[in-house]
Amino acid sequence: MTAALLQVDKIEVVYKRVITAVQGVTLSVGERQIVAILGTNGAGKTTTLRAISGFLGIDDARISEGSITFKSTRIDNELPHRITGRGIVLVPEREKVFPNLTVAENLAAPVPRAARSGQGRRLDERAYHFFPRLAELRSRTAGLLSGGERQMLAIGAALMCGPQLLLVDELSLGLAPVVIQDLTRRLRSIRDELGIGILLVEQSAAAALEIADYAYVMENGRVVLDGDRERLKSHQDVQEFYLGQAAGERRSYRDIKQYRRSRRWYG
Amino acid sequence: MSWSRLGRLTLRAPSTTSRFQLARTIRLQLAVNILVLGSIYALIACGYVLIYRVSRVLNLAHGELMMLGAYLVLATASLFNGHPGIALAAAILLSLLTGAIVYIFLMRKMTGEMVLAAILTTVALGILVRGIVILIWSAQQQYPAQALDVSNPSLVLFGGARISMWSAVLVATTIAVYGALFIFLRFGRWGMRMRAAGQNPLLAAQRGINLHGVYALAWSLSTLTGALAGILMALDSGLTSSMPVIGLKAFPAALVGGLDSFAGALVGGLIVAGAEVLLIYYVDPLLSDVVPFLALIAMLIVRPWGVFGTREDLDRV
Amino acid sequence: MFRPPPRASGYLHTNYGEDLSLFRTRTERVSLAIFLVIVASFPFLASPFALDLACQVFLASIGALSLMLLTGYAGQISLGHAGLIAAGAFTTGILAREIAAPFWITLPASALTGIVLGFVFGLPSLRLRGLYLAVSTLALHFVVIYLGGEYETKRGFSTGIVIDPPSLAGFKLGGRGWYFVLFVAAVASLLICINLLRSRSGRAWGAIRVRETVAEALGINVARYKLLAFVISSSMTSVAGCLFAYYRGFVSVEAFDLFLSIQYVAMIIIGGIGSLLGALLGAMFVTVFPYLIEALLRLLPNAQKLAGDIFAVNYAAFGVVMILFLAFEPLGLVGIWRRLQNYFLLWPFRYKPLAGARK
Amino acid sequence: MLNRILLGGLTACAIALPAAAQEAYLVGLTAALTGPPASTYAPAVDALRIYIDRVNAAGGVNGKQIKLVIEDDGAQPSKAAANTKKLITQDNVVLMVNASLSSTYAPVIAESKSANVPLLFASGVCPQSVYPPADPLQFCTTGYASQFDSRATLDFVKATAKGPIKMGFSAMAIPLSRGEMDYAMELSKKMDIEPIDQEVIPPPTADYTPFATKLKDAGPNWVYSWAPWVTQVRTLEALRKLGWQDNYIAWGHLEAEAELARLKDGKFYVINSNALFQEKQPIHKEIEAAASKAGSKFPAQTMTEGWIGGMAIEAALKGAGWPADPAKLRAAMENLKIDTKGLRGGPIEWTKDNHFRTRLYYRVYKWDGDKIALVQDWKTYEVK
Repeated sequence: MTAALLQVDKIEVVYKRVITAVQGVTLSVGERQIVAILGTNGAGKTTTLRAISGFLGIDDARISEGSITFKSTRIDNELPHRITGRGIVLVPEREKVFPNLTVAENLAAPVPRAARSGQGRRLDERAYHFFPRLAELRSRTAGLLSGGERQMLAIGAALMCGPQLLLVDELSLGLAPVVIQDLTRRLRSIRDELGIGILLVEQSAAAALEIADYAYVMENGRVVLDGDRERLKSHQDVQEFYLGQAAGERRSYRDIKQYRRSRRWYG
Repeated sequence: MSWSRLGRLTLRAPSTTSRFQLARTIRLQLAVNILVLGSIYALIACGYVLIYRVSRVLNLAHGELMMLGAYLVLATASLFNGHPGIALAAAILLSLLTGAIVYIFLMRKMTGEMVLAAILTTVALGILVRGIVILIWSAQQQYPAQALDVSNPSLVLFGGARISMWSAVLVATTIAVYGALFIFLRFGRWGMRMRAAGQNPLLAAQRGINLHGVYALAWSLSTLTGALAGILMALDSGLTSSMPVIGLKAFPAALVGGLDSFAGALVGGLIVAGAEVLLIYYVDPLLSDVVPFLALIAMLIVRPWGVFGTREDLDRV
Repeated sequence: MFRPPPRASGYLHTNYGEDLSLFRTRTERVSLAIFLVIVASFPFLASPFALDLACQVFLASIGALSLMLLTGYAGQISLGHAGLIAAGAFTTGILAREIAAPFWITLPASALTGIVLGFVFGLPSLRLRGLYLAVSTLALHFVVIYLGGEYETKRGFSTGIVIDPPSLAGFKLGGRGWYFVLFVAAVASLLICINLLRSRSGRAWGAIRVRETVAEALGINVARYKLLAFVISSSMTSVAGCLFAYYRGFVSVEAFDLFLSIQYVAMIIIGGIGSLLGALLGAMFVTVFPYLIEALLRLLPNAQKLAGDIFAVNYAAFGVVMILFLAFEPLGLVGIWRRLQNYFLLWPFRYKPLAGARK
Repeated sequence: MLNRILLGGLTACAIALPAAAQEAYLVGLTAALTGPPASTYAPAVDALRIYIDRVNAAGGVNGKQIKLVIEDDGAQPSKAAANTKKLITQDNVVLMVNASLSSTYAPVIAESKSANVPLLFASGVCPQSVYPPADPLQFCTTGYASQFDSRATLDFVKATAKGPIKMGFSAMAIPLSRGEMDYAMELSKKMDIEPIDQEVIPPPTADYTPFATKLKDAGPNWVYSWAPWVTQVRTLEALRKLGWQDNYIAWGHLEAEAELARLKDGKFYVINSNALFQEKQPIHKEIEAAASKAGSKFPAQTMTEGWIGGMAIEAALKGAGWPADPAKLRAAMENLKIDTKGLRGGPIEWTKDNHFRTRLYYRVYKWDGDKIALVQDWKTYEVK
């Protein structure tokens, strides 16, 4: 295991002091490592990501137990803009760009961590380097961009903050498969060139497992399975429930209705 | 109606100036009046827009903060009595500080609250500021121009129209303020961050923008522009403790233009001022009190989000 | 919604009559009896000034209840309350002066004006919400005041219209008479509000306040209920205006300035948004507070010499108190009162009830 | 200045003064100490208070102290009514004094009439009901009176102006000022002065130039304004800024003396019923000394109205003897002669049915070179 960049152990998130959304989640992201969190809707993926990036306060939620340490400093329940200052940057699921600002302004707005060390100028080139398409759209207002371009701009703007750990929420939401392929490839090249850790939250396991070194599967707020890419790919349940390859030949609807395979996670 | 009035005037005009020339002077003078009143309303309105645009809070204490800026000139004038320049700069700096203090100690607590509570807090702040001003400077008519011993000569513009020096300075200041704001918001980094925070506070925080910093900046800029308006009006025509009501009259100008756009505030100011000046001249002076609000009602029915305001704001409010 | 006061468990009802009654438990009936005794004996014990203050509190509570109905329950922010009171007062003044109408004509007439103005004030609410609606009611307030001022100058009442107190078969209303008339009026408007909130329109308003789009989806005719809220609240307010005109004996445009609207909004906020008890507590607090501050400051030894300043301090103190309530006690006086009740209700058990449950 | 900041910090003062002597004349005063019109009423109340303190220091009236109970009504009629009811019923004052906006007159009159306590108007404009045939309970010492002032002003203009007079009028949009300007326009027609334009200016105006433009374009060679001081002086300044250099005449409120010195405008006439302080009469020095001793934050020049009010109260209480009840006080006030010691053109005399004064005295001042010059000495008008 490379030195843990981010270590989350047994955190529990409670909404409005009553509803427990996530319980006992433990995960870690190493330097230059891409980690994926897989899970269906409501599995607690986004809550975990919000817990890490500090954006729980807005909907009256709190980390009630456990701790999150980033490079050996505890950051749970800390102010969001201060967490970003440390180098953890979130690419949110929806509303990921400032619609009325142009692409150039979207890239100029973030507060780069590096700005404190004065290499603001170089960051601009970085975004355009990874996403040349953005350079052409420089003066267009972000609201008019296509889905893929918005995602690129969102990741570019996140890079502007000079992150050490990039949290990407639902990269593939509403995008065509070919666009997802292209984005995941760029993510890997970002990781290789900049040497930053990436925590990817995904519903389409296929895209995630393409580039993830390590992955966790979450259901109902708990981590039910984790392992490196090969282990998950070969795991029968992951294949059936997440990758959609049905075991053996096609079966008629009636058979499936009677007998529903129970998941043997804890094997 | 207006023709007969114009006709009656020209008949009695002194014979030396031709009829055509006098009518031109009147029209020029009306234009100058509209320009001066328009820039007063626009300068005040941009204070409302600055705060509303970023933090969706309508600052009903803007009139009182404007007045506080003018009274601060009295205080600084006695401190630096000799050089008015430093006294004015000190007063402007103080009001900048007041804006930040007001946000940090009062409005920051109210960010999560509902719209009505936030508006009422600003109203309570207005009452508090008015009480303190009357307490320290009494409700007497004061003259900052006399305190700074600067004169206010009347300048003759081309075509015989006249404008007082401080009104001219006020028009110039308004243009300068709007220019500076345009550049700051368009190109300045912090300006972009203010626009970003205004559109989507959550995403702005995720991009590392310290929202409290942006809101404090918006409040201090707003009290700065408010103080400028207050000081220049006080230098032009004296200062009483009933100046906040003028702040309230400038509010329709901000709303007619659209509460979250500066171009709107500028245009709104000119529209309301134009309507007021022309109505005073051609119809009935008494209407000038109600005109801003009639324009407001008309605009609210036709285009509630104002001339330049963004529509989606309406639903989110 | 209209929450009945908290009470211990174990009170079961067998028929609808019992279920609908307002005072079900014995303790509530006893406390009501005690309250009525106090109210009935107050005018005979209190000094005339306290009597006048009590009448002002009753007048203010009618206005506060109607504003609570509109803003607290139906969620329509209105800054034009003073305009509505002015409308009621001017209708009474004009009718009493022009055609010397007795009170049983002016009262329904001002209610009618309230209904018409409520409709006009309510129309913008169909298109606008929140802040923009508040501004449209503010604009209408200025228009009503402008019309009142015009009437006053055109008819030459430069120092206000003087009207003599209402008389029914020769019996003139004296100091104590007013106390009971206004008390009955306040109780009547309280009952109207309670029953409205327990009815279908009350529930519809609650839905509109929380989320209009969902209310629409549930089949509530949002436009109708919004206008209904405006109309009922405005007619109650202008009746309060009519009583105000009779009680004061005169009507002048300076009495209904913007500060009066702000005072009414302060009443429902300080009292506690969303509860009728809040409106009553708020009305009492905001009416008595200036005199309280004056009495307090008069204790300062050299009060007389600083006479001119005390009143500026009074003005500033009102601002400070409003800020304190808004910032530190968003639930207002009712929040404090509910906490007190909970404390005594659960007295032996130290444990605080689940915070989420009692919002 | 420090004293104000001290109070602003709301620190409690150290020792409590001994309570006033039990036996004292109780006089109630409701005044507009806050709110927009405070600048014209607060100095008068301060003067009244200083005068009464001075009388008390010198042994009071008939050996008894005068206790002045001041209530602020912020020019709000409803607050004025509540104050009056409190003063009459709780403090059971023998004399009510009103120093507030004319809009508070109706409720104060109603309350004091129901308790039939005499009511003195000390710095607000005198209501119609004090002119003959006067209301038995109402008295007035204020310098200015509607209709009489316009007659005196137009007489003066007629006397001094050479050639035809085209007169503009400027009023504030409050019923009182507009009513007076309408009366003045009617009166000027009878005196073959041509009234050409009347500007009615709403109080909260950001810029007076639009009104002044309209007034200037009407081409008057005289402008007469009878309104609160802020409207009068702002209209003049706006007219001067527009290059109109003709004569402007306005009523001399208590701010007049300081403003004449500030404006230094050769054609700005001020008609007044109070003598200005620059004449240095003995009474003026007396007022200045008292004001500085009391540490009042208002200049002594603004204290004439309040001082005359104090004189009237002292004279009335002296006439009523001890113990004084409202009825005895009213009887004493009905044929009272108050010597104004030079503050006014002559004494204020009240008779059974004239509670205003039998004779009115008007003076006109103007800035001349380096000092305020007296243009027309006391001119008397009978009040019928």
